Amino acid sequence: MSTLEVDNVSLSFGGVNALNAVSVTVEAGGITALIGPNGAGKTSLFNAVSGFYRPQAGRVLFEGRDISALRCPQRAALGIGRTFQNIALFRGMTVLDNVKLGAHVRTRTGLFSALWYLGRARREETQIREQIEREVFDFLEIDHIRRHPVAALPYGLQKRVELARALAMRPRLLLLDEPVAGMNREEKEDMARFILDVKEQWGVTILMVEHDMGMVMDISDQVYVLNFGQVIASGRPETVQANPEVIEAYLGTDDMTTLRRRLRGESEAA
Amino acid sequence: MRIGSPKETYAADEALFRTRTQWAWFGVLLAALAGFPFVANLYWLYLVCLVSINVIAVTGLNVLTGYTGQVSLGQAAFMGVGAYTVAWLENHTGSPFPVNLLAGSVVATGVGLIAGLPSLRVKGLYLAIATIAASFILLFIFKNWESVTNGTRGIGIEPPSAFGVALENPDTFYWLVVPVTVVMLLLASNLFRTRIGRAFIAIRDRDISASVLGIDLPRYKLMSFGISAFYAGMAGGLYAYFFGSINPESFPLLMSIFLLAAVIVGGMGSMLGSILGGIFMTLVPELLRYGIDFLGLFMENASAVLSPVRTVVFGLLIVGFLLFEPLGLAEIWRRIRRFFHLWPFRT
Amino acid sequence: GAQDKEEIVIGASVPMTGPFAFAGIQFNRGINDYVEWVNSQGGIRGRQVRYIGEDTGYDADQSVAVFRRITSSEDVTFYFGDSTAFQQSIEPELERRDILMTGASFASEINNPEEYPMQFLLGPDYGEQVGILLEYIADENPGASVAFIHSDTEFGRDPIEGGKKMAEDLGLEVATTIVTPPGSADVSAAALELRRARPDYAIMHGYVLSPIPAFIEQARQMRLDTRFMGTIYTMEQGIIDQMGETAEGFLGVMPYRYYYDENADEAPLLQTIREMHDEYQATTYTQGWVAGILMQRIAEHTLDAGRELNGTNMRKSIEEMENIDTGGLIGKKFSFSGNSIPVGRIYRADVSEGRMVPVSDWIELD
Amino acid sequence: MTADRHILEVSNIEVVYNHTVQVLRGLSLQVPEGGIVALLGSNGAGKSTTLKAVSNVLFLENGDLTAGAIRFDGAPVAGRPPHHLVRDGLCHVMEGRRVFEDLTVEENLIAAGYAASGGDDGGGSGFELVYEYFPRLFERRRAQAGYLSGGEQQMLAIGRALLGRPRLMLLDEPSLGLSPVLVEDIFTIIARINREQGVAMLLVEQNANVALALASYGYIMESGRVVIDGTPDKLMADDDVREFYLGAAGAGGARSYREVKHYKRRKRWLS
Amino acid sequence: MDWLFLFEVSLAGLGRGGLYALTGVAFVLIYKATRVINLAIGEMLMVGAYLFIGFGAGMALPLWLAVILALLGGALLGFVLERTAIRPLLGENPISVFMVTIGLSSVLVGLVEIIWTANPRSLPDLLPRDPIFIGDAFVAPKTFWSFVIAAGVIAVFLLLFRFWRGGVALRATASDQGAAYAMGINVPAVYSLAWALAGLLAAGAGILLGAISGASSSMGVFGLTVLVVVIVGGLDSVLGALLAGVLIGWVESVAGVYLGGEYEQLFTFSILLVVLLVRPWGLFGTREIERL
Ligand SMILES: Nc1ncnc2c1ncn2[C@@H]1O[C@H](COP(=O)(O)OP(=O)(O)OP(=O)(O)O)[C@@H](O)[C@H]1O
Ligand SMILES: Nc1ncnc2c1ncn2[C@@H]1O[C@H](COP(=O)(O)OP(=O)(O)OP(=O)(O)O)[C@@H](O)[C@H]1O
Ligand SMILES: [Mg+2]
Ligand SMILES: [Mg+2]
Repeated sequence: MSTLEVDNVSLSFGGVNALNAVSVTVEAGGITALIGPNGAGKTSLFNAVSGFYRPQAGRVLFEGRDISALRCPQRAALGIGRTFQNIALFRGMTVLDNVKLGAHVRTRTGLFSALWYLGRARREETQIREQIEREVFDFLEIDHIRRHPVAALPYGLQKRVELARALAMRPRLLLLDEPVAGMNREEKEDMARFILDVKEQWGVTILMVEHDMGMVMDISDQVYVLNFGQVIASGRPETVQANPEVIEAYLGTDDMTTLRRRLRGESEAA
Repeated sequence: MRIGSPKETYAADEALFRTRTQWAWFGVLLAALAGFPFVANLYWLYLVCLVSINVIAVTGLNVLTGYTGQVSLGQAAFMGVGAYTVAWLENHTGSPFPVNLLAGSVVATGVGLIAGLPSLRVKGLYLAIATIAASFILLFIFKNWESVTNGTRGIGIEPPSAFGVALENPDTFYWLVVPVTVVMLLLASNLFRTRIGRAFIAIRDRDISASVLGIDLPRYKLMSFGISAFYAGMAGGLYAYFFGSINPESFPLLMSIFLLAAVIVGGMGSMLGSILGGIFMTLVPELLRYGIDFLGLFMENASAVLSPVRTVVFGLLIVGFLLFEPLGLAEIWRRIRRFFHLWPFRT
Repeated sequence: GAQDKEEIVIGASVPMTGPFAFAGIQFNRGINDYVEWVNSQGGIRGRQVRYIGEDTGYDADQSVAVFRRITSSEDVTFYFGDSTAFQQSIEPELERRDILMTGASFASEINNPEEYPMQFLLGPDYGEQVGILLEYIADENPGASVAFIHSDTEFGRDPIEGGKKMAEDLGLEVATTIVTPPGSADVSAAALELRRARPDYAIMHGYVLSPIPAFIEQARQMRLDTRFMGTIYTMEQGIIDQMGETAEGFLGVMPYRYYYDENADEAPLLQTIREMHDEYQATTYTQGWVAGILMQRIAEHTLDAGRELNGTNMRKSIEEMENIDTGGLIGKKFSFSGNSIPVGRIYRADVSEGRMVPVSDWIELD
Repeated sequence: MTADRHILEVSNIEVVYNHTVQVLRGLSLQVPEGGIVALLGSNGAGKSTTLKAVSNVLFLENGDLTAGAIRFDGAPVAGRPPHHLVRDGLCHVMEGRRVFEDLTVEENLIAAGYAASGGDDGGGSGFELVYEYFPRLFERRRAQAGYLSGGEQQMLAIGRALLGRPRLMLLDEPSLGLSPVLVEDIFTIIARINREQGVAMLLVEQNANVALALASYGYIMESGRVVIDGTPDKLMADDDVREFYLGAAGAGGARSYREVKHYKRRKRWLS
Repeated sequence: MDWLFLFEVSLAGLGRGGLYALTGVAFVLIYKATRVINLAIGEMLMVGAYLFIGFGAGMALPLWLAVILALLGGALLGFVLERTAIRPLLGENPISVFMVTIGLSSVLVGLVEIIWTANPRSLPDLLPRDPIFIGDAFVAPKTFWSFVIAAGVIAVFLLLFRFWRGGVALRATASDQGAAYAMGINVPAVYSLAWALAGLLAAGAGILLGAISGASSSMGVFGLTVLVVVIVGGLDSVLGALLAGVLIGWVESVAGVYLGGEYEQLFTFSILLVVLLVRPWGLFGTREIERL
């Protein structure tokens, strides 16, 4: 069964049609990549899935259930976790608290218990702390920075903390918005490894927006291409990569030699 | 975080006081608070009581403004709600004071929840002004709902009594207000060890992403307003008992500004900040008075001539502290501690 | 004996900053000068007087703080309070400490010996002030119409209900009641309302200066011949200095003699004041003196009766005393009625002379 | 490109944030007149800090230049307020695009033109050039910049800088978050600007392949200092650069992201 | 219904609104350029009134000269406040800056009490006093003239922001200071200019307000209603300040006359709540951009 089904979703802002009858199916247990030119509507689609945007038309189904009417927190509670294109960590908190925040949807402590820090509050807090330490910090290798304020961390680590926070939700579907943007090759490789591990060890379904084609080709099982709010191609990475429309709208030459020549100004015409 | 104090368990690492030293300091503080009435005169006890009441109100406001990021200028009016409730109960039902105080806080909470509704739509300064609106409406009610509030004339309240002792002077009232304050502070500190407190901070830092991560914004924003108003109600109830009479002008907008100033000067999003801010804003005017007394030794009629100077200095102190450390007294305190911690090594 | 040497301490919460500072500073000076004078006269029955006044910024919390501070380090006999709110809330404390208080407030609420046994007022309460004005009106122009203009504060609202009732009893017509919010910037709209009502008299209460000039000026421009009247704190000489022409004919009630009173020979203390200062002194300054001299009279009566000097005994004195003489500062000898001194006189602003001139005799309400 | 004149000379600078965190530790580099120099380095190495030091905006983030000297066009930048530097031809396209979100695209350009001309309203003429380089901006000129897509914002940021008629442009990660085709476009335009206007560029970029293709010289920095520098050819031949920046496995082509998971490397940047 | 009376009351309301609008524009100017919520605006206004008293009555200068000097004094005050207290906080938490302006207001009140004492004062007569009639309707002359002046000044500012490119630079600075610096905008100059202009406007409003209702050290509370005005109009909109100022002035007057003065503020704040619920960013304010 597919984990996520976006069914004919349309979304517009004033005059801008960010999404135009988009349908995307994300198969359980795989990595689906969503690519497309800037402004094609990828982030908007994520927002429509996580409930931040309300599409004007269409449905969103999660594990077979229509969640179109649910609000963001309810969708999160169902197990839709995500990271953000522009890092959205809580800058006033430490790494640990940021990650604990991810576990919010899994806990139930009420106000009264929290004020006295007795009963459920104490139990749950200790429990999620242990889980986070064991499952998330060790895994993502960020245990040494748990007490750092996130604002002071280098960009790459911040991205990793974001991933950690999403994992602390124990999501069933993970939406990753440009997880390796702004990283150098080495860091990208680390991130790729984490993503693959998350998929395999945690059995999480992943939908990912990414502009690094090398990474998309290497790790995704399925690719959707958006352009001007419409799906223009989908399928196995290799098929999509060969699609002329995709090359035209998105990929470009993707050939270092040609590019190099162009940059050096030897072939103006291109 | 202290260097070189390995934790045994994660539970221990989650504790409110993580090290033995911290526990020791807490003990010393409690002992000092318990011993204070035996050494201080009524004036100082009076000030401590006043500081305590303010600290409760400031703590509540800090939960809302400092931790949840919802700027409110309605705290004094919520105090008024608590105070009027206590006064009414005291004069009409004669119920015992703990019941009245709780009832006052609960009623204030209810009003706070309603006043918090605009926060679901508006943010930042817009919200602050909306809370001013709420506070004006409350003041209007205090002034004009004669049958309950006795209008502008105000109401008198008999002092509470416990175990047959009337808590009418600061030396006795101290034993009511200080423990209540300590408990209220502990409760608030606890809150920020749990998911609810984290949700508040997340809302402050970036509410929309918090929402996507599963935090129900309306629920937590209102909860924060409610808690803050609860604290205000408690402070207001104690205020009513402490001063023995209230009228609509006891809770002016200026007082809300004063409380907000205490939060900011103390340090937003810091319990220590609430305490330091409450102390600072309450005591500085008093200390300035001493300063003028002192100058009075050298100049005739100092108090008349220098009183406006006091206003200037008070303003300058707020400006100066914030220029020097925009994060407030709590941050200055942290810096001092860090300095002694690392001393004599310079980083 | 030893008792003779004991000082008498007067404490005071005075608003030397904030919206009421214009008066507070003068109270403070007045009491100070009074104390200097009384000590130079040998004190009260041989006991020296000491005065400690501190600024409150006209904030009731601060007033209480000052009260606590002064009373915790000094053995205070008298206290001077700065506002109704403070004077109300401190009453139980006064009873506990047996301190007698007077102050800046003329609230009707406090004019109630049952509820406020430890306080007395330095003149007629606001209701009585309005009463004096209404009596004057009824006398001068029976059946005239009156408008009440007051600020929406505790201070402003105080005498209005009672005033309306009294006006009816006196056969006066209440033309309208206009409320202005505190600190209101522009009262043009309210002035239009006044024009619509066209009253013969308008009693303005709860203001210091603004918005009185604006009302009068616009009434002139609208060709109304309403006569404007004020109560104690608006009757300061400043109203002539600040308003100029516009002040002409402004009427109001004042329980004390002005600095330039014509009959100073009837008022030895006024002469003392004039000797101390050769420039004009505000009525709020005189009020400070009145506070001092009344405390003195009460203390003397109490000591003369052989009682200890405490609040309870002084309360008794207040009830017993008759023909109290304030050295002429209040123009008439009187006894307390309840907690207040129901004596006042109507003055009119005379701009050409630059001063307030009396238009009535000293009126005592009964 | 071996121009003997350097438009930018950075020598041995050290930068400290908040009086406590030292970020640059004696960094030196030069940009020749009209040349393109790439500055590479891992996250947190201090690349952006270097650019901020050059354009004198460190103070905004409580940073201080504690040692070393920076000379732009022969004269030290120390003590020159940023707007003077801009008028003298130094433009900084900051990390994260930093468009004026509340303003429309055109207003962004107006503001930039106004600023660059020092307030005497020279703008207008420069707009055509910007719109010529970035036709997409012309289409969206009435849109609020805050709602532009990432790529459009990046174009706007570069376009804004162009209005200053710069002689040296500091570009901080211009390709961040751009689609492959746009990366090519942007870099092609950067190359064009460089060629047609003779603007020198100091380019901070994570996409090492493209950066080295464009640049005539490259610096690689780690924790606040330069570790290797040289011509692109020299750098691309370096094993570490190939391993950590180009993702090349051994001598052959690019390594697959799938393979890396099987071997865990030493994390140099975690202590 | 007495239509003439309503008309007169409405005119009075507009007059009052003019002053709200003028002070509101001063506030908006600062916000537009620096994103500072200046709670000391009421006290800056007060200082303007007192400076005028100082020059006009104290030093007995000709009134036109006193006005000019008071305006310049207001500008200088704005300039100095920005330099000493606001600029060092650039980039800090806006709430801290907001608090600093509250501290400043306390300083200004104290200074005024030290220099001019706490006695309420009237201002030297500045505005014409001949009654004005519009048709049959009476308008208080001071109110009328102050409205005319306020409207004129605001019109100038509206035009300025419409046609002057520097206005865009001002908004750019507010939007992202760091980027503005890097763009070559002289940020400190923009800040100084905005505060000095605002100081000047506030001083002007203070002189007008003082002419109508006298000066006292507590006249700064006027700033509170102005706050409501700018929120209703939108914090960064000059036009919004104008319309909201007039609207609030009108509502206050009508409510005050027909229901009683105690209802004035109740109505203002109720309008405020309604506007905030319908348009959380005010009638003409810019909506904050929120994206994920
Ligand atoms: N809240 C909004 N209001 C108005 N327009 C919006 C809003 N959010 C997105 N848009 C517009 O919708 C379009 C799609 O934006 P979106 O952020 O989804 O693009 P994207 O595919 O994620 O691009 P990128 O790769 O640059 O991140 C853009 O043209 C953008 O300007
Ligand atoms: N304002 C600041 N205060 C304190 N530390 C800072 C500040 N800005 C940057 N740093 C620290 O300085 C170091 C270098 O930052 P810088 O932004 O220059 O790195 P960078 O090389 O540009 O990295 P990236 O690839 O993430 O952009 C980082 O460790 C960062 O945490
Ligand atoms: Mg996107
Ligand atoms: Mg960087």
